[in-house]
Amino acid sequence: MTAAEKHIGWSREEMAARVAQDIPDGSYVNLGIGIPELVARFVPEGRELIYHTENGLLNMGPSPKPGEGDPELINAGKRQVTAKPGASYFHQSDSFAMIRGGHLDLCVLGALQVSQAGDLANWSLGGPDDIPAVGGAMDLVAGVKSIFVITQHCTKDGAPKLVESCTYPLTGVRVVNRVYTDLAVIAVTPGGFQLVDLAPGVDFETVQERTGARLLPIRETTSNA
Amino acid sequence: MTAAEKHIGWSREEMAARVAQDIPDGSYVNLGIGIPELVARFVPEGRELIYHTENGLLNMGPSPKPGEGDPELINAGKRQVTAKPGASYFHQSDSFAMIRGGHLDLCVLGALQVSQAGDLANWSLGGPDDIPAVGGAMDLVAGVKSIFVITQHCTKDGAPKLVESCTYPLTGVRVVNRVYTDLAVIAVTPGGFQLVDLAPGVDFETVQERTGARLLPIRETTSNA
Amino acid sequence: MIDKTRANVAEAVQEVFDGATLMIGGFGEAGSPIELIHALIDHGASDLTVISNNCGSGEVGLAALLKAGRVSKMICSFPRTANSTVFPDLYRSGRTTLELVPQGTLAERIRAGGAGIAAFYTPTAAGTPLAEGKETRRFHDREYLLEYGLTADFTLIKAKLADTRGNLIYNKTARNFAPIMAMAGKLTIVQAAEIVAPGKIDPETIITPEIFVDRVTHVPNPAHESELVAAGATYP
Amino acid sequence: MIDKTRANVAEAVQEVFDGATLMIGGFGEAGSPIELIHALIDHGASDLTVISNNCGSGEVGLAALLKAGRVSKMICSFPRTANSTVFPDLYRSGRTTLELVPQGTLAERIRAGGAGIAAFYTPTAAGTPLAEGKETRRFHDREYLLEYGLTADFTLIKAKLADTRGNLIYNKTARNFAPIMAMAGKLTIVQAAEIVAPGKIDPETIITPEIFVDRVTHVPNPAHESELVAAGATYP
Repeated sequence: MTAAEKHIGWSREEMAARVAQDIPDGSYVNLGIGIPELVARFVPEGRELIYHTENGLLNMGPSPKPGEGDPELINAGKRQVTAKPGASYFHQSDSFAMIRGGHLDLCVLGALQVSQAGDLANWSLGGPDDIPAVGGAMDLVAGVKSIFVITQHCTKDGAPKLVESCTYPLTGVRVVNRVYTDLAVIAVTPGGFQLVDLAPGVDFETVQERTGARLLPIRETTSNA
Repeated sequence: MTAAEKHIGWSREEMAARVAQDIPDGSYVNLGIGIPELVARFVPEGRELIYHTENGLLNMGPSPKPGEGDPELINAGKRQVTAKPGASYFHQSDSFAMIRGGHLDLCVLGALQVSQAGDLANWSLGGPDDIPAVGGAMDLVAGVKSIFVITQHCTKDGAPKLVESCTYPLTGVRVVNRVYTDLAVIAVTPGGFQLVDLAPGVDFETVQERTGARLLPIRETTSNA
Repeated sequence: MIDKTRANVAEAVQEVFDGATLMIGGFGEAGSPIELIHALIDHGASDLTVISNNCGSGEVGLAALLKAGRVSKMICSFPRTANSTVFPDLYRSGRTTLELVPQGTLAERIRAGGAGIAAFYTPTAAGTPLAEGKETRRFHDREYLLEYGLTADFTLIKAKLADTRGNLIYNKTARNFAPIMAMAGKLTIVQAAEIVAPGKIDPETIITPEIFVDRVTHVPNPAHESELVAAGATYP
Repeated sequence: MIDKTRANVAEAVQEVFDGATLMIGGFGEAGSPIELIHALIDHGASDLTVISNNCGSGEVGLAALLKAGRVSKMICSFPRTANSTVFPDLYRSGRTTLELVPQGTLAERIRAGGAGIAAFYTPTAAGTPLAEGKETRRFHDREYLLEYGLTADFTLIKAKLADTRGNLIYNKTARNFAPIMAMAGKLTIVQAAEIVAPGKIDPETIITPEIFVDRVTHVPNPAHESELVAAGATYP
């Protein structure tokens, strides 16, 4: 990619804001570590999301003010957070009962690859010398009702992350509902990747070009959110 | 049985006291409804038993004083009880995790029949018009480390309750460790029923006569408590 | 702000439909949501499958729902009680069927349903008549039964204290099945003796987190089943 | 009177034997029983299998136990951390083996072990590399994996408050694995920041009932792993 190309599409913050737009009021949400966490900053006025962190807190609030944190009040990324009014603490088995039992409405996660069938790879590069680490990712994709992925459309090397089938080790099979990238919003449908929205200045052909599988054009009404 | 015969052996209270003698200090205990509940009254001085009731209370205390009860503080027999210092409340899944997970040391239950292999029948007469009801009995015998049965040696009609094999529907297979009757204390061993202790004035022959399976005589040391 | 409160018990149960499966909390009278059950009788839903540890006593609460002919199937561990003739009559006449489940297996099946566990292996009831027709498997030289998770369309439970978002605390042994039934019900309906604003309950002490609760209604002085039965009360 | 207190962390861990399986609480530093782990290092037990969500950071606590060469196998969900090179080195050199388990499956396996459930079917990890070699089965048109209960010879956890009988309360998200590990450990050892007489804790608020606890020792000001790591501390 040239320097000019880098400027097309949404910034990380804009991607997060675009995700936030699509989350209904009152949803119980788990935000993955990294870019997904940004989503909380862009929830539209008048809408309330309830944040779950799988290490055992519902109604998680933002980071504490300096000096006011507790090293034992942390999120799944092991960073200090706060508890909002109405918060509750629970142990791991109850926390993953919430996840696995389908009680969470939505999870936003990062990705290495997403296949056109909705398979997700986001936990391992599969290298022989890598230390494998999975945490709660496989539980989240298996249990949460809707899985949104937020990711750059391509890798730093320009390789597509939306592919016909994943080459990295899978996190889950047929689990992703939507992908939010710097270029577009794409739904995973029975027919494959379906364009839902384009970043300003980006056209269908540009997105198709950078996508490793066939892309269906925007439909008047999409119902796969 | 004649009226005279009824006077041989232990009373219900003496049976309960005999059971209480055999329960080590600090045991976590579940006492079944009825005669087993009497055991709590006869715990020897200086010994502390911790009572679990499967509807969700540990460190259960005796019945409340009149007017001091709470209809929502009850035992498995649905009678009002109290909570001792150190008590805790928990839900049914946690309560039966205690039971099934082997965390209780001992359970004392009544019986319709006990077989020489330790099978217990105590939940149903198996009549076609009976309303079947099992409660927690099958969980208790499956999960608690030691199962003591307290029962009259024979039915009201004089039929033995200790038998070669049970004819009533089973509560559990090979679960009973000891049987405390009005006549004797009997261990269930790999060799069958083994006499451990006799009520005053009762001899081996009397017990054997009223037992529906072969009875092994008292050994110097029995290790099947 | 999330607010799950409903004006009264009638509104709280209005979504229950004919043919629904319901979990109803309580072990005997402790935890039985009598006012919600009575509202359900008024509501009129029928052909219900009810999952509850017992079958009620006298002719109030769960026994009244049975007596009203609304329950086609009971799933429970102990349908007999000292003061009830309602269920025995229905059972013997074949108007209500019974699936008898050991209490711990019932609890575990409900928890599994709420926790996304399809099935599990338990030693309880192996070798007994309640194992008939069930799949068995040996682990470590012991026989276990395969038991399946249970879920319900609706759960009706009673709490001591709720906040408006549905965080719950119970009273003593009234807790019994409520926390796991709240997990396993698609729509969980709560009657609470007291309702407070979010943040008023210490987050360390909440037994049922709000995520498992959908409707909360205020029943400030819930009736005690034993007192109603002793007074010879009937419903409606 | 039941009294499970021990004079110090050394006495609390003295029964741990070579070759034992240990569950150790904590998610990152929250809930990590650092003082008990350090006592275990002093105690000298080796060839341990450790079940814990992570592998510690820096060279204190769990990372120090690993660094001391005492752990032959780790069962965990997330062995990588920002500040740890200890586990990666051991893993790459083959001195410590790893069984990687998804976090929710790890929690459920521990709970199952403590609850007498031999095995269960979970949808987590179906179709992924972590399903390799596992039995699968379809329920309602979805694939599930058979996973087995986990127990341990010893469990080491940290509580905020205990009574002398072993009833426990935790601090915020430090609760994480402790309640279920307490259930699954044959001998559960607790370090508590405060110890009170029985009856001083409201029975409605107790998270771990005494039946799951065997030893309690007082560690009034437990260290925070992140502060130790930031200060470059090592143990011993």
